[in-house]
Amino acid sequence: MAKRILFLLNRAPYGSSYALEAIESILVAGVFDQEVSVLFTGAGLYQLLSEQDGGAIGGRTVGKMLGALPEYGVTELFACRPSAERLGLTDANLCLPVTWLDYAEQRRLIGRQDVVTG
Amino acid sequence: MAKRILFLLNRAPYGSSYALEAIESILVAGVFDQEVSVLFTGAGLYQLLSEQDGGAIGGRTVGKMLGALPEYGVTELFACRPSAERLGLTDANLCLPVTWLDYAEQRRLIGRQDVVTG
Amino acid sequence: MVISIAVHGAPYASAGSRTALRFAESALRLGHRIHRVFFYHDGVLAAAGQGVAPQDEEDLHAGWVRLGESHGVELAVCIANALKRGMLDEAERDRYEKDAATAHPAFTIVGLGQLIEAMTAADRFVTFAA
Amino acid sequence: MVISIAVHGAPYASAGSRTALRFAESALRLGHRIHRVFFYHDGVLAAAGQGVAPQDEEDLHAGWVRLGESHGVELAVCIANALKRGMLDEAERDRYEKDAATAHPAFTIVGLGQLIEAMTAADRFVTFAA
Amino acid sequence: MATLHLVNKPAAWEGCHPLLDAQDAVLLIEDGVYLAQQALSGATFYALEPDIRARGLSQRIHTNIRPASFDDFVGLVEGCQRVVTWSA
Amino acid sequence: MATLHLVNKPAAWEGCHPLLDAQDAVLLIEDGVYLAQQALSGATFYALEPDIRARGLSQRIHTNIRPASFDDFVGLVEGCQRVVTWSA
Repeated sequence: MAKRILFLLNRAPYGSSYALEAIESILVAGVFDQEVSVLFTGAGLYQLLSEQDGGAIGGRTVGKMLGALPEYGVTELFACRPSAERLGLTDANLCLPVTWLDYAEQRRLIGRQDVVTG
Repeated sequence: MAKRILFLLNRAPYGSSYALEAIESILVAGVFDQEVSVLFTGAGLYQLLSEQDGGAIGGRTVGKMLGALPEYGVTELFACRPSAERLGLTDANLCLPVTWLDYAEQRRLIGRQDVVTG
Repeated sequence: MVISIAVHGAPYASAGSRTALRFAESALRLGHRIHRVFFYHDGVLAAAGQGVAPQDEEDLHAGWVRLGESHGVELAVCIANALKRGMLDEAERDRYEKDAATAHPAFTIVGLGQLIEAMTAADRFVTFAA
Repeated sequence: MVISIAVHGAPYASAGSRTALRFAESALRLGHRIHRVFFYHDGVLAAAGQGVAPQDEEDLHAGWVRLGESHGVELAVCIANALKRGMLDEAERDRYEKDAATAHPAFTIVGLGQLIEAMTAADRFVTFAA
Repeated sequence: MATLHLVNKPAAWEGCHPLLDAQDAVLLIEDGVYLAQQALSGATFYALEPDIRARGLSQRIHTNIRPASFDDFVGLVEGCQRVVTWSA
Repeated sequence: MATLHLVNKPAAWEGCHPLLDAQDAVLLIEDGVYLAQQALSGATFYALEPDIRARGLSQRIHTNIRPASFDDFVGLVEGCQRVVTWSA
């Protein structure tokens, strides 16, 4: 029985390994045939910025890892529109296409889930 | 040659062990006969709240540890007045007497130091 | 109710590991079942078997070991997060030719599939953040 | 210039340990002297000798060991913070009758007095926060 | 109750607040209990009692926020459909 | 330069900003470099270049903030009287 699992990503990508490790768990959730979706919000939107280069600080590139999500069957990528406006980010700045949600839509997204985690 | 060392404490006391461990280092600095002062600012002011009871969550009481500072020769205790106003704290809420500083006074305090750390 | 728990923060640096332990103890006392506690990110450091807790503070590691040994709760440590932080059981110690196992044997080192299984097999999944 | 450095954050959970290492390498290259690197709070976890770094990420622990062994930089780990987090050298392993030393021998486990001495003996003291 | 929100530090409130549904509950834990010094709106609010006592906040909790024990915490988890954890 | 301030995350700016002296320098490092997307005032501002590049911010840095290498970082430490580290 597949569960609806939402990963809520609200951390910037390189200040800690949280983002990178969270993405590793999302890839596995995709492999395990769950109904996975991802919501980028707050500083988590910075994970989607294009032209990242983790090699500049000796690590992997978070944006590139996110690019693998569709191959793993994770195609429901949502992002918080009010957060993007606050941070001055638009589709043109991002390395992946996302579906923008306002707060009411995010509330409905959460209301459909069996599990929400980070 | 004694150095002027300022400890800048800006973290709440129980969400992590940072406050407790920082205080341990301040006590040692006092023993080593340095010119030590402490500045509580932001959420660090919560370290001074009276009626703390670390035992409620299985640990030591940060306010009580701070009470030992004078015995260790650390008597220069300063606190950020604008932070206190923002948090709704006054002398009556605190377990230790502190000298309140506005921003200009804090800038001068920093300007007198050889070392500032947290 | 069947509950799975994720612990993301290190003992000491985060209050989350202690909060999670207290929550798990209450849940068991109230008759619920803990399917698995999954330690992720710095949470894996709860397994550190060589730690010496300060005398005037609760020994959190010992609390987790007790939960595992006395109540049969599965304490699962993410292998990828554990290896890079130096948490090894005997099998990983041998595989990587290190001197010592550092994780207490009450904890089992597992793959990320067990995190997803922890979600699907439980009625509630509760994450304790760093 | 003589510099002392404090590292407060864990490898992985904090970027500070890597920033501190790069800063120290630059300072040495520019002809400055590093009096001591003092690992405090979760910073002590940089000493973890059993860690296995991911293949596609820099091995930060190895970088610190290299700084200590090739450049003679003192890598000092706070004993109180280390013990509770399971970082032990051979002496502490014996004292507390644990199975294994977990700190790499390039790191020395010291008292807090060495933190204060690191401040007084250097021209600059730079703290890398978690 | 639809969703139980866990808030473990004041900075996490910013992300949590806009996503509250009127049927939701919020449990303030750890440093999140500092938020309980003010009136909060948008859901039903609880604050973890041991965390309140440790921090010396017992006399400072706003009347619209209910103290909760760990047993209450378990009850809230049982009574909700999912748990969302907020951290900064 | 009197004091060099290190800012390693956006939330640390709130504590740092009111204590800046006009003769001070601020070096934004790690997640602190996200702050460099806007004009900042009160001191001379630098941002650590490898941290900018890692995060994909090279084209987004405000013109009043100068990129700094690790060698520049060492030079800033040498040129100041003390270093103050801000974290949230």
